[in-house]
Amino acid sequence: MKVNNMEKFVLPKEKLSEWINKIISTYQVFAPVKEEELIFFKQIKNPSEIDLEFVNSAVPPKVLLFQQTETLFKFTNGKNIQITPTTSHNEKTLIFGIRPCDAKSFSILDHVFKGDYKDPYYLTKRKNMLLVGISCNQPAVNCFCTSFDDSPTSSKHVDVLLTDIGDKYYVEVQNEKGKQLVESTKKLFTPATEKDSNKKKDVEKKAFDTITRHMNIKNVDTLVKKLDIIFDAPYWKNIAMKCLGCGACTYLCPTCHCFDIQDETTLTKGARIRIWDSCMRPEYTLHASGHNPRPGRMNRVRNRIYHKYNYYPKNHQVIACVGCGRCIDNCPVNIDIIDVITKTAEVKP
Amino acid sequence: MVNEKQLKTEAKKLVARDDVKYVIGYEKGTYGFQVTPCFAFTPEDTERFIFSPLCVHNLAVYFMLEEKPPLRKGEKEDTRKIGVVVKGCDARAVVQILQEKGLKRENIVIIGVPCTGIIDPKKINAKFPHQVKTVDVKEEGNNFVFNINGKTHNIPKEELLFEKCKQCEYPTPVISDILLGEPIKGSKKEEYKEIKTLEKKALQEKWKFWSKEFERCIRCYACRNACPLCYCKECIVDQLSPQWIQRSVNLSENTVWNIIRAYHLAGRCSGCGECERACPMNIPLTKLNKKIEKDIKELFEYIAGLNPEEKPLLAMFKPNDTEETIL
Amino acid sequence: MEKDFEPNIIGFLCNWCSYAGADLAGTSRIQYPPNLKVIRVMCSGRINPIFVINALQQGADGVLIGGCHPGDCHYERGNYLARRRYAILRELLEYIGIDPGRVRMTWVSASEGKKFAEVVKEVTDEIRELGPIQHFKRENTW
Amino acid sequence: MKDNPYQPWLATIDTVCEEVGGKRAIKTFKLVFQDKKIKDDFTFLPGQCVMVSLFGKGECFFAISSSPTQKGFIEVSVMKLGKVTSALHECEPGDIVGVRGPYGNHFDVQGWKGKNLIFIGGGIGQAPIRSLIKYVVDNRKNYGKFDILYGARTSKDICYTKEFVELKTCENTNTCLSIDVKEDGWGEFVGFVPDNLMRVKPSPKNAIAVTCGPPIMIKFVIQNLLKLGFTEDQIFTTIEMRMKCGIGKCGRCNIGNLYVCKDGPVFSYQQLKNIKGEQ
Repeated sequence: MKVNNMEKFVLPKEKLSEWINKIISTYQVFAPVKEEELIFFKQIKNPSEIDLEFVNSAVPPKVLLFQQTETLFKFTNGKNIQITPTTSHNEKTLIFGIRPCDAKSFSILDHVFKGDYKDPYYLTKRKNMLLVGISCNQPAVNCFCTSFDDSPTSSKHVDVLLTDIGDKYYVEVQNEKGKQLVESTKKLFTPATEKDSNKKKDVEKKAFDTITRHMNIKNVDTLVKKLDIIFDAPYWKNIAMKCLGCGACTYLCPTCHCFDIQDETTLTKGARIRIWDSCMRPEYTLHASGHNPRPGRMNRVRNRIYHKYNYYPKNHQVIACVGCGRCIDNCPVNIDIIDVITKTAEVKP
Repeated sequence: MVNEKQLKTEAKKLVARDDVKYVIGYEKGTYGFQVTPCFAFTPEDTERFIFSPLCVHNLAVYFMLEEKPPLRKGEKEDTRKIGVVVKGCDARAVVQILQEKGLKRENIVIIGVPCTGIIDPKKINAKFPHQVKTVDVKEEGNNFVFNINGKTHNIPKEELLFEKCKQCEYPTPVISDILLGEPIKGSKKEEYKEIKTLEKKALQEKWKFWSKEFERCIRCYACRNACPLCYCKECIVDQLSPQWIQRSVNLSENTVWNIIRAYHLAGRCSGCGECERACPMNIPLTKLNKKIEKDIKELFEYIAGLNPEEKPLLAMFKPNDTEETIL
Repeated sequence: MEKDFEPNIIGFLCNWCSYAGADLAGTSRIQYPPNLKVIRVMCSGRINPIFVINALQQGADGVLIGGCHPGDCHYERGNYLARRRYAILRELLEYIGIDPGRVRMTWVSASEGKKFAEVVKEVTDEIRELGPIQHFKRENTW
Repeated sequence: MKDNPYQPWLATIDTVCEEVGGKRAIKTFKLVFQDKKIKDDFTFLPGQCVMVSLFGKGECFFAISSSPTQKGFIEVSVMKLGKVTSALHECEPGDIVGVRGPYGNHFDVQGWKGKNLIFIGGGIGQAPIRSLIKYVVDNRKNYGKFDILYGARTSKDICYTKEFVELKTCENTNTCLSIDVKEDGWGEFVGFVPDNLMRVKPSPKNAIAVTCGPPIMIKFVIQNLLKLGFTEDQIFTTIEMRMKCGIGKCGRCNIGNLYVCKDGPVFSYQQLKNIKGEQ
């Protein structure tokens, strides 16, 4: 799928609405919309609804692929049970304005939902989804995507990336899917000049410099090994003392994928639904017998961090963190993952 | 504001005591205007203690989070006390827990801090959005003084204070073993202005307002966990049989969750506002809690969290309670 | 509003007074609207607010709580406690935007069959006027 | 494999056998798939598990307790504990449940050919071992000596009583039962399973030990096996966890980076010792 010669264009800012209007006619478009000072990815009908003055959306866009409540199938209740599968989502969708870090989270989640057993709900949506990203010109205080060799203006995980370079957008087409999208509205775009690409480089450099917080990861393997050694260190207990176990970090994490499955019924019908769950709750692992393999907050906090920085790299060779900073922003007691991981360097087993 | 030196000395003395397990206070956070809870197990740990108008957390919640793993053979229960630094509103939460017998008085030591108002993190972060280095704040008269990157900023208190602090009636802890500094007499009056405005709106307007708020709820239950008074062994949302509140996240279930959460705090909520601060979706939960607080004040002349000997509001009655709406 | 809307009302009636009152209304052949679906509870103090909210959520257009007159509670204080809870719940629901007429409470003793019928009629009429509940009804969209 | 791994096949409860009564009752359910093709094609190996769902109540992960050599049905043994299992205990023959699977890994019945096998079970933990025993007994000529140890709290708590009686007549097989507390009329060992193991003293030579039961029992059985000279890779156990998806996605059954539903439930002691994680 990769197009070797990545094509670059520019799109004048005043033509953005026109372009989006064209896209809306063929795709269900989800874009950042402001609501009560927070940004959400919502389906839009009109380009004027879009608000690009944001860093991170309140809820990560994973919600569009891995919905908070998903009906797995329906059944009739009672003696004669019949299962009706839910109709699959075949609508063509497009996320406009996704940040490079959130787009990366999709690539990370793919590992889980592909795997040995293919998850049809996630994968059909993923297959029919185009990602038009927007570079992060002004990363926020807790952004640290650069700690994972990534860039706030990276086009690696999107199909098309726009970068605001003043009066126009610098458009990078990442793959065949993106090429088709741009091709169909070619009139609006003009090929980028060298001046434009230099401007993009300036934007990238500026964005890099804005990111002042860094997680100290020299090498993924070293970190994995280090975490293996300090698994039993009292360090984790000290961190977890503060934790309220509220689960906001997991719900807002773009790579957290844990879920619960429940049956909901009325007298005659029912459905099996899948809802987000959080490993920060004691009920999450509680056995019916009363035994709990992760009984303390320490176990749960450690599991969350290890899942991202140890287990995930072991299984899929990638750290399950994109550096969006949502968990840091939203932790009510300032458990700061940058701090937690950076300090592990000094922890003794 | 409190003398930090005195706080450290008192905390140090406290931790050094044999019958005290640890003391919970505040320390500097990892960035910007963050302050974070600090657990002091040794006298040296108390060196990190601070107290500033940035200390938002209600530390009383940690009493209820104390984990008691099952005792091993021959092991004795650790009955040592836990010390905690509390502000006015936090102290009322402690009183309320004591009133409900969720805690034993002899198991806790309270360091009371007369509070002159706390800065709303949302407001200060909006003012200085890209502040990485931790910042010190001082209080001078009616201003907060920040020293940011060598520049001094004087900002009027009114601009930054939590709404709850502007109407705080109990700035001095109503309960404490050690009170730092001079008690402050509560001079403000809670007038429930916002609540009254909303009350006066038409039913449809109100529902429009709340349904928009509740629709956003992602049911992370951060509100529940941040609340020192939400300490049920099994929360109603976790209950499976009967499952009163379904797990689906939609307006119906979200509304019920929010109503029930607020209702479970009826006559108990001390108004510390931790639920609203923890909410990542900015749902104005204090508007719900304060409404109930106002009602019980009017209907039953009751204020939560003032007297540990009193009976909880909903566990007692007066023969002449209101009958206005009963058929 | 639909013209011939008939409301669904759930009645939580206490075993010792209101339920007996309803019984008396029946045996005395006093006519009252059939919209009330009765759930017998041992005491009005047993009624957890979630019962009321859940009833509204599952499609009831209104809820009627029946208890013994103050001072007559079989368990001495159950109805007093219920009275407090009800007062707060009613205020809270109104604050959320739900017409307080949908949740009512009444004292009916075992001998007040007539009063029971009157209350049911009054409540039914009022809720019929309000129309079907449109707030947080469980939709089960699946 | 189906397109949708979350959607179960329908199966009918054929028979219900009450193994143990009381508060924590155990019943064995024989399930027959409604779809003939699935009924014929469903294959698994001892140690594997299935997700059994009771529509409207939820799903539970159970080890299959029947043997792959028995065709046309599967059996699961269920202890009454939580919401789903309690509801399952109310079920009668003819009721419909959902089944999806088989999930997880299995005992290496191919690799163990020619070896002596020691089975150590306790309580409901016998379920996966029962599947294995049935399988190896049906392929008796491929394996060496069997030592079967099983313990329960009282004689009334013993599962599969009849089958143990039959096993006693099986050739080259040593079946030893035990109960925890002394009882009148009990002719066999009284004491905990690990103690019974030290009494029987099976030889580690060319042997594989399989154990399953309450965590505390497993812990001491493994200690005693090591004392008897078994090496870490000769000891196998199965692990249970709370599960929701069964296919390694929902995230709750991990021990370190391994998911019990997908990478387990059978682990060698050597593996378990080396994973960093909570069990």
